[in-house]
Amino acid sequence: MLPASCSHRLVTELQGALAACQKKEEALQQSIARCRVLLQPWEVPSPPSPEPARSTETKPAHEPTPKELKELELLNQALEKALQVRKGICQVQSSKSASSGKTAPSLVTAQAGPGARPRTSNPKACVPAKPPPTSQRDSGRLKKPARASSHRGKAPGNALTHARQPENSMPIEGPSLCPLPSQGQVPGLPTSTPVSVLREAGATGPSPGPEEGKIQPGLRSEAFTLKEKGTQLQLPLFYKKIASRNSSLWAQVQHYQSSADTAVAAAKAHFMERMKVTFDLPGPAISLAEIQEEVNRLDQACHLLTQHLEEALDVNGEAATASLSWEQEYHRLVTLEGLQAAVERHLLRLRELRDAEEQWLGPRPVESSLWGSALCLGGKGSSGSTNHIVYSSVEELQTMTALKLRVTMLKQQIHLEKVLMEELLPLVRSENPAGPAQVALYRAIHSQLCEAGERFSILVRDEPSV
Amino acid sequence: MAQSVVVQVGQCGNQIGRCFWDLALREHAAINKKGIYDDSLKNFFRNVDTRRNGDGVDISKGKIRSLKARAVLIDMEEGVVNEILQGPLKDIFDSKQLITNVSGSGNNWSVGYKVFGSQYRDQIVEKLRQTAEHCDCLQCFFIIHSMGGGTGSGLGTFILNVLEDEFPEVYRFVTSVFPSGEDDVITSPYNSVLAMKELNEHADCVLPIENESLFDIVSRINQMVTSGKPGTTVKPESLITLNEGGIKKKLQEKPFDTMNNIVGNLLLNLTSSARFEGSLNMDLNEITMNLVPFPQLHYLVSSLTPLYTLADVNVPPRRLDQMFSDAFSKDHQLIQADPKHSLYLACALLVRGNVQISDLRRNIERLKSALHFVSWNQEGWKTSLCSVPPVGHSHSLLALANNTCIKPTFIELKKRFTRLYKKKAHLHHYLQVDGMEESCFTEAVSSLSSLIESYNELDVTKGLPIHDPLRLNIVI
Amino acid sequence: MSVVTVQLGQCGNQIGYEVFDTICRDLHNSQGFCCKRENEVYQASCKEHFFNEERSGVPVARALLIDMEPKVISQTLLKAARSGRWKYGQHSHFCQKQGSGNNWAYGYSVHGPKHEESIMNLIQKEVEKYDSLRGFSTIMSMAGGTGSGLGAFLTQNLRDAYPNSFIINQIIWPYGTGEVIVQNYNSILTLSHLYRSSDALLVHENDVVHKICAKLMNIKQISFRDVNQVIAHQLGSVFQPTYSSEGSCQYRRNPLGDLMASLVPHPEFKMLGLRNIPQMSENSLSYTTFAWTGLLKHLRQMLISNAKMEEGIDWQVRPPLLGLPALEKVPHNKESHFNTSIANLVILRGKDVHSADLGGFKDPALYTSWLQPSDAFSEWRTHRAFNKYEKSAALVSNSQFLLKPLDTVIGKAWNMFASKAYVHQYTKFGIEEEDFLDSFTVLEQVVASYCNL
Amino acid sequence: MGRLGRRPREDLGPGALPTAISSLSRALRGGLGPETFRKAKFDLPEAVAELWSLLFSLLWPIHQEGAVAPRDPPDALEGQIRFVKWVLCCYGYGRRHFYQLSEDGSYGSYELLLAFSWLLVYLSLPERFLCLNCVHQGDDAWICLCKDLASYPVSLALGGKGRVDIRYVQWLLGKLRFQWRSLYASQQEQCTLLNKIHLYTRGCHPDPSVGHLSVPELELLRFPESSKQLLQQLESENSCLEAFLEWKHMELVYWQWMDTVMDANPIGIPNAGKQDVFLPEILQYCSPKYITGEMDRVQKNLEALRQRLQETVNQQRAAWHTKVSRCSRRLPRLSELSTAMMKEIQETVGCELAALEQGCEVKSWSHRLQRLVFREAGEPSNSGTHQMTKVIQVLRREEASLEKTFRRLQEECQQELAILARGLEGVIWILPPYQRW
Repeated sequence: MLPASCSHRLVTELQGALAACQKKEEALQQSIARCRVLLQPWEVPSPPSPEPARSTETKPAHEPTPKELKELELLNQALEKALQVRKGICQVQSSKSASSGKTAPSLVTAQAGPGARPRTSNPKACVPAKPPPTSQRDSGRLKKPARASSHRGKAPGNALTHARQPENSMPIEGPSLCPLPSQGQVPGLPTSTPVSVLREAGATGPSPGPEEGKIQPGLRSEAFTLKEKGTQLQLPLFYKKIASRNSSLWAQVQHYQSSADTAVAAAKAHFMERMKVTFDLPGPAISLAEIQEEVNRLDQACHLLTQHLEEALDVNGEAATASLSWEQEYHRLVTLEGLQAAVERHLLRLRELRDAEEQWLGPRPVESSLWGSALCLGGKGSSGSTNHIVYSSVEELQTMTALKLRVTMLKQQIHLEKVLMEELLPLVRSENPAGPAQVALYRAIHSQLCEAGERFSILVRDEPSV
Repeated sequence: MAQSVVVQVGQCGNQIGRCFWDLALREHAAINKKGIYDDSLKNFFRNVDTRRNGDGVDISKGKIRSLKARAVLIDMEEGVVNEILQGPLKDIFDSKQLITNVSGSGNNWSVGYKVFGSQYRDQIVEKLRQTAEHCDCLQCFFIIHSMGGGTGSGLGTFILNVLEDEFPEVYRFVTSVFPSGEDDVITSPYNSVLAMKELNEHADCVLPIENESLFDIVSRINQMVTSGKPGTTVKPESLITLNEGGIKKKLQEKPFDTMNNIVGNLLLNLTSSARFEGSLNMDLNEITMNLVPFPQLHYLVSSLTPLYTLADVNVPPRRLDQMFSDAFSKDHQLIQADPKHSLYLACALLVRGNVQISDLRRNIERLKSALHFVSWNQEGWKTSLCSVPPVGHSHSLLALANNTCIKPTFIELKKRFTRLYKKKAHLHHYLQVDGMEESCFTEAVSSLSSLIESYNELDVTKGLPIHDPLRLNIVI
Repeated sequence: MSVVTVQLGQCGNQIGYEVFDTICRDLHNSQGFCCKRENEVYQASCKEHFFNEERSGVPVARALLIDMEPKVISQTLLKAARSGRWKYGQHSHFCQKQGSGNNWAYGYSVHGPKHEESIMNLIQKEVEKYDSLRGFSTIMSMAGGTGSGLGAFLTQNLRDAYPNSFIINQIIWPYGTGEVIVQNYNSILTLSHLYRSSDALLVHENDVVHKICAKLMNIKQISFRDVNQVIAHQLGSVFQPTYSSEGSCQYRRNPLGDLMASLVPHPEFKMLGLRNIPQMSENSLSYTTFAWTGLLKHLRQMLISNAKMEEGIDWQVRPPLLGLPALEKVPHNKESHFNTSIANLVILRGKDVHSADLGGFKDPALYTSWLQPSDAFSEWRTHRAFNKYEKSAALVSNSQFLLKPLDTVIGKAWNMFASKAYVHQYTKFGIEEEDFLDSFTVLEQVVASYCNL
Repeated sequence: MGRLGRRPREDLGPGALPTAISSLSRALRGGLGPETFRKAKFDLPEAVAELWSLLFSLLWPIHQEGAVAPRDPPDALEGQIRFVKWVLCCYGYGRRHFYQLSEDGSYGSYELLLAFSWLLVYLSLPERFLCLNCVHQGDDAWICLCKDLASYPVSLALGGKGRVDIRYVQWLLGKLRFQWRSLYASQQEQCTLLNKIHLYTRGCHPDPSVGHLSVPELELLRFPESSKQLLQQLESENSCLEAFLEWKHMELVYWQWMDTVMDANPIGIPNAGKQDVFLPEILQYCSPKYITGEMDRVQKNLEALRQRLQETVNQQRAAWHTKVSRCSRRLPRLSELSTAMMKEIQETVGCELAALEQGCEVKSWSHRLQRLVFREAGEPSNSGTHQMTKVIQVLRREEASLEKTFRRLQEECQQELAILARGLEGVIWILPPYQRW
């Protein structure tokens, strides 16, 4: 049996780590489940409820501003570009669908727009996606689109489906640039069926089954997979609009962050200063959180410096030192001196941190570690800009995630190793290795500390067993 | 699937070989009804398209065209080989597989080994090579010879050496016919002892056979057949009774063929589990692995049951159990030995036919109390279940025993050798052959002695209380 | 999600076939005793675990067949294809012409390195077919040469190549006598090597299963097929889908990982035994009804008295009273009937499964002193009945179940080793006496550790 | 793109403060009006409860971000107050008076206003809040590692005396190892699936720099009904962002006002003398023991490094001097040439070292949310994107260095235990055979 305090600390640490993994795993499982659902055949879903989204009801309606229209135009340009890209990617597919589309209109369906109706489909199967006039209030925001959508049956013609330009010419007014299914509907109220969001919208087919959750057997054949038809999907306009607004807002937020307003900064500094002076904030200059973070940073730095030192010394190998040019010699010297200076700086900083820490705590030792890990929130001023990270193959993505996990694991492992060392080594040091309990402890500790708990050593008596 | 090559040397070897090939063909004919060249056939036979030039091209799949035995026939006289070539088996051999001479070895081991050995070495290697090249995975050489004569004994063991040099990876199983007490060849003790040394050193596994035992078995079969108990008749189709012209009345007339058939059957059953499917396969390499605990102790006493099938099949389970009991009786061993009352080092049961693991286990449980096993191998059983029964039987059993009961044979051999050697009788016939020295004799006999000594050492442990050696002592 | 089954050697291939066949028959079994919808989800989950869907509609087993001689593999492939229900992948087998001859060393040191690349490529190709790889389940006997030697070699390679995968080895423990003479050598070499590279060894004892065939299944002439079918049934009862958690109707996504996390985290305790209840011939099945209370009472007694089957349970065995001072070291040869567990997993399938009370398995007295039942006991359930049993329970146990057989095998091998018998067969292929000694020490330690629970 | 709210500052009229406060409040999704702030300025108790719960609602999610097993937020005000105090304490907010506020929330609105404003600066509260509540439209990739497996202590009910056997520790560690593996497999699976989705929807995204759809976007299409939520969230985020921009625009007013607030100082007392009223109690949650240990370790390492550098620098200096004197004898004009060269070298080294100091360069952007974008090799990619290869490089380096650290620790233990092992008499110690895994 381990001593109580040791037991408590070790078990707490390990249980904590386990719970963290568990949580992460659950999150992953959820996200996997989501992906899997998407990769399964898309069956024709229920028609949308005629009720508009509540949230949008509360939004004040307003006319589209000229700026909005301009944004849309920009958006459309972007779409055009996207199309160019796509052209390259799925030439085969689009040409295939273009040729087959006419003869065998299969996948495409009812237009979800008000009263939109597939022109050649079986009327029984055709279910109007949404009663046209429901949402006067909601459509406020997009009045024009609403109007535009009254071009019945026009929707399938998509400005961007180059392969199948519809016979209808596009209305000139704004949003009709993207005559998507849900024109005339409020943002936040997607009513299009997956089938109808397929790009190849010119042809017709049976529309969604009438009841939620029930998929008519006859319509089963409509199921398609992303693999087959994924490239023909198209995001609804209202979404695109909101999203583009969102990204432009974020860009502005970014901008604010990068360009510091000096006046505000000064005012803030002034405030902090006054807090400190007037209100005599006696707390230490550095918070515990910061100390922890700084210590970690110093640890990291020490590591890097060591590495750099080794690289510097190892450039040509020790043996080749004699043959170094004077430039190389000098380079090395300057490097070493630089490193030296850096180390001094770090040591100084560490001293400061120690002082700060003492201020904080006094001599009182406290148990349990909350701060072991919770510290990313200390990283101030992070921003939510939607940067992109580009990968070019699934292997690359997998390697990255695997490495990431590995690094995290190693950190956790190192942390645990340190804790185990702190707690366990004193136990074997202190007592005489006599009793079997002690030997068992010794063996277990060896396995834990030297073999990462994966393997175990064996102790055999010098004489055979009787 | 792996292949085997039969090397039959000398008169005896070729006679047995002839029976073996005949039986092998019949067995496959009975099982392979479609005439397709399959993996099991491939084991002993090549399928050759003879319409092509000369040697023909091997066909690996499809219809059987023309089967060629994977065999090399060697004799320093022509008689038997010529007989074979003129007999019904002539199609499966061709001249490229033969090495013959007309002079014979004069019952002299050293003539076979030293004279013909060096004279024919290249030719032998060449023939073996050719045969081996037709195999995509050569696993085993079966050498069939006798110990008492000159060619089989001398050249046979010489070939054993050659095989070890040239094909170190390929197993060497030797079927050796040991001379009986009243052998008509006077020098047979010399030949046998000299050959024994070679077997000791170069064989992976030796299946000793004694003509006397075979003869006794044949006599019993005869008795059985002629006794004509009401309702009991030997089925004419059974393998033992079957040979080229095989019908039962010939039993008395041609005992040798029947005897050789038994040996042929031994080889067939030995390889059956490797050739045919079953729920517990046994490859040839498993035989040595399981039955040879120490390199030199590789002499396996074999028994074959049932030897004949009776027409009335009334009590199958009892007959099944009888088959197992018989396999351990003295009367069914192919060499004069009594395994039941000696010490077993290991034992293998190769079962064919509709026998299941539970039958096997029941019989092992039943029999094992009556048997003595060496202390460190109390459960020294190796088993196999081949689902294809031999022709004419519903099931069969080949028992292979590594048992100290072989020791008397060796002692007897040594005794007869010593009797001759003390008088230096006939020694000069040997010593005049190039490369033969007296030391050859002394070394051979001491090799035999040490073999006997090994068996002695094991024998003394028989019946002693078993003490388990001390185990490792783990601290915690 | 996906686990690759690797069937090794004659035994592994024969059992592997039965496992897939059993699973497939269970899939198509109309007597699921649950509603249609539930059955569909179960089937989907099962298919996802064990099969790749092929265009032809015939599911393809996620399995690789490996043997060093061709007979068994060609038979197995043929049998599966003939069943019409399922088949093996077209290129998912590897065989050679010549077996390992019951020689562990030959499988491990000759066949292993020689075919390493081909086999690992084959595995790689199979793995690439899946969206994710959870682990490997190898089926192998430890008596022979290919299953045991090549199996040990391959397991090590799998561990190196897929360090993040779970590896479970289904070990077929040979009959105490009568299969292979060198089986004890092969066994200790196999076990000790697997102890280094595998995560769990799920042991199936031939002797035990044979008895089940005789006593419970009422089979007169027991064939290997009968034995294998029982093993397959047991395996199916563990690895067929179960709900991921109490009250959930989602099926478990990572049964192998979950099983390991609940049973074998400690590196010295990796031996798992398997018991199931009820087990009977199909004829008697239709005349019998079961109650969960009865089944679980029996199963629990089977656990604590180390009974191999429902018949002949020793009801006298009781768990020790808690609170008694832990004995310093109970020698295993001492008559101590009570079987101490490290951890147990009970899997319940069938009707009214949620009413089944597993309280009896949560008694701290059942477990080693250093684990609480909350850590040591897990349960999996599903409404869907398995293999025509209206109700059935399986128990996977990391306990002293295997202590005795293991000790016996070590003892016999040690006896043989003391006389150096057969050792030359191994040194011929590079397995030296030290290797034997290493294996002995590892396993003696395992025995000691299991004794000292 | 047009920029909202970039109006000249003169707009800020007398009504500016309430507008500023209300936009701040909207940006923080809090329902607080300017009135509350005004009350707080005068330390009126009516504002207390509102402010506590505002602080709580802001700090709780930040705190939960790195936490395991989301704990239920305390319902009672008292619990919330304790929590807020604790968090502030950890951030180093040092005003004693704040901690002395009673936990029934009956007074202290002025204190709370100060604390709130302090957090605004210290934590960049609005920005952080926006990031935290960021709506995910893309398949997000965090390269940031800090939150990945951050563990929080789990409250334990250890049975009996609370002592455990070392084998239980081994058991738990083994379990953790298995969990890591499960995580690995799940991650790999997720990557495969994501990639499939990206591959199958190439060309569908309106933004050409993205190209393909993400999971949330696809869900929007697949489940129009349930995906309304996403749109609502986006809309609400948009209004938050708008409010934030508005706030940013008028922030100055707020700080100017705060100046007056501080002038007012209705409480009067600076800090009461009693230092330890609250702190120790709060600090139970922190682990200075761990930090101290860490500091010791880092110090040890740094000092060792300094020692080593000292020696090598001396050597190097000597070596260089000899070389220079030798060279200058042969090439008298060297010194002129070399001054320029030396300068160049100094600069290069300076850059190198600077780069080193920033070592975790990736980290600066790694904490941010990144949209995962698939682009086959060879396809052009926009600027402003980060390449996975670069991330992989950095991670590899980190992995290697961590592995080294880990091995070093293990060796340390090995040595110590080996010494102890010599004390075991009559026992042969057999180490596990070497294996790669």
